[in-house]
Amino acid sequence: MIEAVRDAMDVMLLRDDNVVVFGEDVGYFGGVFRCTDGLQEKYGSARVFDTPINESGIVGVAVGMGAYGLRPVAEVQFADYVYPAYDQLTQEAARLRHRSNGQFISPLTVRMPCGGGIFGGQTHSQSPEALFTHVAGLKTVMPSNPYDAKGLLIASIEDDDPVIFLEPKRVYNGPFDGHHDKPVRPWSDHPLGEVPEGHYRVELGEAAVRREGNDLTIITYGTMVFVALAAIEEAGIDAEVIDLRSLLPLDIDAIEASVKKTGRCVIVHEATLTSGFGAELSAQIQETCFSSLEAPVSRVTGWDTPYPHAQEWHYFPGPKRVAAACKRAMEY
Amino acid sequence: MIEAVRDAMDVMLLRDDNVVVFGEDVGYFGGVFRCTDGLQEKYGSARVFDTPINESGIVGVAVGMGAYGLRPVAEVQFADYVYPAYDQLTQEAARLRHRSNGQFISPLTVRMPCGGGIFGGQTHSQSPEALFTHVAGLKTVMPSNPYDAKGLLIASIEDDDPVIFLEPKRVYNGPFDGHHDKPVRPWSDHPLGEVPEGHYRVELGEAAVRREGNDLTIITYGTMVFVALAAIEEAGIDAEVIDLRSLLPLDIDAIEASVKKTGRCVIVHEATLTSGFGAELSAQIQETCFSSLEAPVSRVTGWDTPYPHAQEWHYFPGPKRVAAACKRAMEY
Amino acid sequence: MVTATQSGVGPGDEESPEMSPLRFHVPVPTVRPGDEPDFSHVEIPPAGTVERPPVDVASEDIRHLAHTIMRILNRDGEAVGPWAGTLTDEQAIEGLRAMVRTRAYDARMQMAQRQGKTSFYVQCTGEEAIACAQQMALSAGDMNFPTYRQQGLLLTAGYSVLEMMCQVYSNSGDVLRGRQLPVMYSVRDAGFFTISGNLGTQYVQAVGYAMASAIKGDTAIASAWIGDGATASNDFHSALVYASVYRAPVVLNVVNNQWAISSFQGIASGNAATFASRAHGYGIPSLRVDGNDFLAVHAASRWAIERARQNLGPTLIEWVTYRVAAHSTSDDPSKYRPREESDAWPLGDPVIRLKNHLINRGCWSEEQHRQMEEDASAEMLATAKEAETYGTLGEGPKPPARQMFEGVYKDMPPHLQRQLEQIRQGY
Amino acid sequence: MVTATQSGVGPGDEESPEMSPLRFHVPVPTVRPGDEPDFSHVEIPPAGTVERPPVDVASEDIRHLAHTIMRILNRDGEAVGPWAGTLTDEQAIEGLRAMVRTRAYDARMQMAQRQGKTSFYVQCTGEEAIACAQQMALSAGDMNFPTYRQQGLLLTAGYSVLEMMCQVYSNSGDVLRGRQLPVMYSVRDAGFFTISGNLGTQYVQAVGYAMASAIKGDTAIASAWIGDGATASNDFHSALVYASVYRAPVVLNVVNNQWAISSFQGIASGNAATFASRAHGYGIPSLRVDGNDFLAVHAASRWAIERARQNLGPTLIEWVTYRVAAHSTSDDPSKYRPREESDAWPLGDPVIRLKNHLINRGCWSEEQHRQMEEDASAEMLATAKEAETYGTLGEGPKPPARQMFEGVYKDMPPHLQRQLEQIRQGY
Ligand SMILES: Cc1ncc(C[n+]2csc(CCOP(=O)(O)OP(=O)(O)O)c2C)c(N)n1
Ligand SMILES: Cc1ncc(C[n+]2csc(CCOP(=O)(O)OP(=O)(O)O)c2C)c(N)n1
Ligand SMILES: [Mg+2]
Ligand SMILES: [Mg+2]
Repeated sequence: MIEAVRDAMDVMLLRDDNVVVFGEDVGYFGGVFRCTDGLQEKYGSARVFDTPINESGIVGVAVGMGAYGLRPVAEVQFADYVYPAYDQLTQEAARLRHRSNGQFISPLTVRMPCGGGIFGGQTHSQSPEALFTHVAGLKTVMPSNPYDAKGLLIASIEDDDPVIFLEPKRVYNGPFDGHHDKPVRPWSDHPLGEVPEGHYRVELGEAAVRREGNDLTIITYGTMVFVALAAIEEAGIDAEVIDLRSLLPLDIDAIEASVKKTGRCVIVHEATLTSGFGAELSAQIQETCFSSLEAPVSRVTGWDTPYPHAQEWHYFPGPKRVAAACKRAMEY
Repeated sequence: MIEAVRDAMDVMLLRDDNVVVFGEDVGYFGGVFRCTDGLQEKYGSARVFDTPINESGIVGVAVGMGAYGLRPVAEVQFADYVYPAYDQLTQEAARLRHRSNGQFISPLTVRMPCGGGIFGGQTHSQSPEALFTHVAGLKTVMPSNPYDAKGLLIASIEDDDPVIFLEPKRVYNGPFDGHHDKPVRPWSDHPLGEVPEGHYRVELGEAAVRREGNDLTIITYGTMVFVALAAIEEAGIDAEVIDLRSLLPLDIDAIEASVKKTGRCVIVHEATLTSGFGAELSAQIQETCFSSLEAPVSRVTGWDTPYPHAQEWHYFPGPKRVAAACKRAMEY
Repeated sequence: MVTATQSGVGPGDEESPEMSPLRFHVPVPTVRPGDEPDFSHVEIPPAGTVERPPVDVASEDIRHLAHTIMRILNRDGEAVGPWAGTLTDEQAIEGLRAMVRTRAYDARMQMAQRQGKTSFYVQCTGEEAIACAQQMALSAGDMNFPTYRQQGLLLTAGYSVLEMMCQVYSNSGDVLRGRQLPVMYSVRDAGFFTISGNLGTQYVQAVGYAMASAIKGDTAIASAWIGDGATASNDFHSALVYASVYRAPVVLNVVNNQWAISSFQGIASGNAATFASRAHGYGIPSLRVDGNDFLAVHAASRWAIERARQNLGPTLIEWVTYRVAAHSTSDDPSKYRPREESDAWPLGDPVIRLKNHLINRGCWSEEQHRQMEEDASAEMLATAKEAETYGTLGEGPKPPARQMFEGVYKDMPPHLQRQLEQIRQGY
Repeated sequence: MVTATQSGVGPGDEESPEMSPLRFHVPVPTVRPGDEPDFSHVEIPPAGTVERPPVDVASEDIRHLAHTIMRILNRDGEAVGPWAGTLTDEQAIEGLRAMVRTRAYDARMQMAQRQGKTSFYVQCTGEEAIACAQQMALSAGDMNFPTYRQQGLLLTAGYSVLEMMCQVYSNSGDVLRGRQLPVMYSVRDAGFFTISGNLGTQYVQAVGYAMASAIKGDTAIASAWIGDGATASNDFHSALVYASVYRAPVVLNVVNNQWAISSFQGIASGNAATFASRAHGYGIPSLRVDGNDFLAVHAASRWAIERARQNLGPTLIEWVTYRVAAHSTSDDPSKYRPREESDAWPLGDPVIRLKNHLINRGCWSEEQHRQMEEDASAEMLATAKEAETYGTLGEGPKPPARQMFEGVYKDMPPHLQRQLEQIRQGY
């Protein structure tokens, strides 16, 4: 997925002179996850460059650049470090178009690796998506695989509004299914690891059905897509698995269609439970599918605690927990 | 309610030498809403003082003070300006106890006026509660009236964990019911405006039933409590109105009891809809009361837009909108 | 549990002889309501005494300029010293007009707020020279990132007063569609960035804008604005870091008007150093300038702008001035400072000082000045009347509710379309 | 819509003759992998040449000290100049031991990480003098707010190596119950604040801690730690603002080890000024000191600590040093800097320099030194073995899952009790 992300930036840097890429260690070194490796060499340091360790400043200058007419693609080294930039993102980038009545816009893409599963402890593991979906003016995207990552990132860079682009780092190298004790399967083994050359878009706001099924709908995104798929396969449940891909705009139609079909729904995400994005999904599902629901919409998520280090796999909502929730929903 | 808030700080400054009060314009001037008026004169400038305009620093030094053993009560001038402090609140104050295994704690209270209805535009009107309820380690409180404001603020200051204390500024001067064109009713006219002298607590995590009823449950907090009461009175609906008072910890038992009784539920808050705290409430209610629900849990909230200036009363979820939602729930 | 072993040196080795109790220090202004105004702590060098370095001077060679005040207009209204001479008399008269119109605009809008025609207003009384003179030194295409107290930029740039007033009234003619608080103008074509209510945030955005211009190899520069109080904000630092690292073509203005609502400037500066000197730690050259001296503002602005255009990077300028009016219409300054303080302000009034200079030059008269003031008042009165035909916040036509859903995104996403539909249906 | 009227001066009046295209500037280090190491840009004055001002000196009178490097140990291992003499030979030997133990600890834990016994480790090779010497100058009750590269503080303070290792192993003996990333120690009793993974955040917390001590009229001071890269963070500024305004009794350490992961210090400083000089704009006195000179670190720390204790407020010290090892076990520095760069670092190795000094003093020998190193290695090996009996991240007993729910709040709220119950039931 790292190559796919890099490829998307490469394509856009080549196509559009106004695209610039920057962040901490992003320039000469190519990023601590190597997502920008080689781009500075190819496009020069006026297009791809290192920044000071100040995420607020990274987004602040990106807002100014976007207003000027550039299309900044900024990296925050870990999603856990986006909070200093929270003011610039939510009060500035998100508001610019509205408050200037379109005189100024913020066509930024802010990329950041998110999620746990790499023993990163509380400051290298967080999934802050719900803190962005509450903010009018932002779009929030999280791919689960290389194909989507490239297509969504291109669409995000081309989008004239600010996009929070969350990259679940646990699937950077392969479709992690939650079985942390098993060897990692590489993307080259997986159809979604096949990434077309050149320019293509995966549109924001369109979910993907990863598996059709009849008994139950699992709504998820990011790393949890593969965890969910593993869970139902192991438990032998005929679930429909929806990979949201973009959380805002949300493909509520796809969700509604599936839940109305199955009558049961389990939401899975890695972020903490309370006020997580699963809450919004649950609320909307029971608003739109009330009379079709045969069981309560349930949520399998990270616990309401900081992301622990030693207890990582107790925290992580693995296949067992997902399967158990599915069974509870089925047996309701 | 301003006097009640001030009174709580006064009581605590007197009782506990470790209580300190600070913020922008809080010292000599007594706060732009006058909530700290007279306190510096009474307790001296080592206990009550002005700070530079840097909310991140206000919370940052409060974290250090709390670790030392003080009990800081910090004011953020408007909730709209809390975002620069978001990192210090969510990654530092909220985590200190957990990551040090109790060696260091953050007994801070961070007060801030929130909500609209005063033509404050997008930067003097926001209700950011859901951005705090998603964060493990924080408590989030919002009183709707002077009695609770004083009791909850005392309980918050005495709490050994960090508390986000949101003061709905539209009810500072009276129980505003959403009829902005009518004259303001002062708190002196209202039983909840009667504030006992001295020390008393309203415990965090205990909701109050503001009105008992049978047809429907309205769950709300802050300014919207009075809007909801006005709405059902005008529409002649026999609703139970629950004032949450504290959002986290949440009094899910009170909610569950009421919704199981009425079978219908409308959630009302002023914050924007998507990923607002109403989402979490809706999710929990359908998780706990699924089989009792006779209609979908619905939400009446601010729209998913920045808080506008001229269109303030179109944005504000007034009594008409609340009544309409109640009727829809009743007729479902 | 594991128990501690002791094999280090340990703290406590240092038995400092000085272990007396610490004291907490909070800066206080020299005077408070009831006291005699006192500005004896503001050291004011005579006009014309500060050197004018070449624009390519190294930051370290002009550190002392951050600790003085550059002034051109002396007590007799003469323009003196090496910085003088950047404006012709005609230009100075135009500058005077810009200030006089700004003051008249403020007076009219302040009144309108008092009459209930809008919710909020902010005057810039006493600080007019700063925005007006700097705007004259900027070129088309440059972009200001102003605070709420730089209306002088727009009035000088020749932007429509009618449109400004419609914004203040949040009426049907408001180009910002009623979405923004009064005075939060946005005028791209006049080089005026959309104002945010959040202090400081735009300082670093200005740096980004300037970086973008440099990345593109264009010629536009940016001008960033911040108040003394807001220099404490984090964005001030990030702006200086990024401006310094990328040598961004930006002018970093600090308007030190002595007050931040009720807090005197010592609550931001610690009274320990000048705001101008903040720049030194970033290797950014800085000036400290008499902000009530129109000619000095123009000359210093031009110097900084020239540096930016010549790829010499950012310049920080502290404008020493005084906030004569209340912070805003929500504020009563007599609660925290002596009423007469503004009369005692030693740098005088920028309008009177420039007027006296022009009279001294023989190209202006009291009579002409009175006429200019009357014209400005008349213009503002007439324009306000016209603006009111589009409605006010209190009465008349308003921007429709739909406008709050427009422009949240470029294309309205489905959830906002649903909400717009709901509001239409009276949900 | 309203149309614009034109009655201002307008921008564009200034037809600057200099409208050539702007250029974007990005700082680059002098060398990259493959190049010859080159530190000719680091100006190093001879030892003993920088004056020692009285502790109550005014910030503005010692600005030049931010632009030099204070050093005590000369090339011959002699302690020279006015700063020398703060440590007895016995104390210096203890300091040497602290550094040697720190290096041995690092070697052992680095190895443990390579062996899969933990997930992550950070060495402080080459920077040992800074933490070890400053800890010796602090007193019991003082509080450090360290980064991940200040393990020397704990080793010097005599904290249990066993407990440190159990933390690194996240095992059943970990006092932090496996919750935190390795090296994120927290030891209140040793004056060591709980480390955050978020850079910069704790710099301002240290200021708050110091303010609290002053508010209470106590005697404890705080010592804040930050790296060159993290000075760019916003919290650096807020720390300096608050420290300056309230004259907090705090030592503000900036460890300039030339690198921030792959970014050379110019990406933080713009190569335009020293980190020490950042303090001047806040009126905070600052020093720039040879961080590889144990005696200089001790002397400068003592000076700053004395200032804090005497109510003279904060001091900022830039420690000039070099990060010899990789950033962390996740990093490969040969990708961004010449492999041999650390050998070329002109300030040498702090252990060797102090050793040579002591030998020169006649109170130490190569033989004794070898013995000290062997003892330290043996201690670390034995302690690591003992720690492993409590488990490692890879194997053996671990902190229970329950521990992640404990301590989120003082009392576990109902929703966490429910979740704890769920995890017990295998939800
Ligand atoms: C982030 C933030 N914090 C607080 C405020 C509230 N506030 C508005 S203006 C002001 C004072 C600003 O003072 P200064 O920067 O000196 O500018 P001046 O008003 O003097 O022009 C404050 C505290 C705000 N708008 N934004
Ligand atoms: C807010 C934040 N942003 C980014 C990071 C990722 N990060 C960890 S260490 C580091 C470099 C720090 O460099 P410096 O401050 O010089 O300290 P050093 O590692 O050299 O001791 C970075 C960018 C972080 N931990 N926190
Ligand atoms: Mg001011
Ligand atoms: Mg470093």
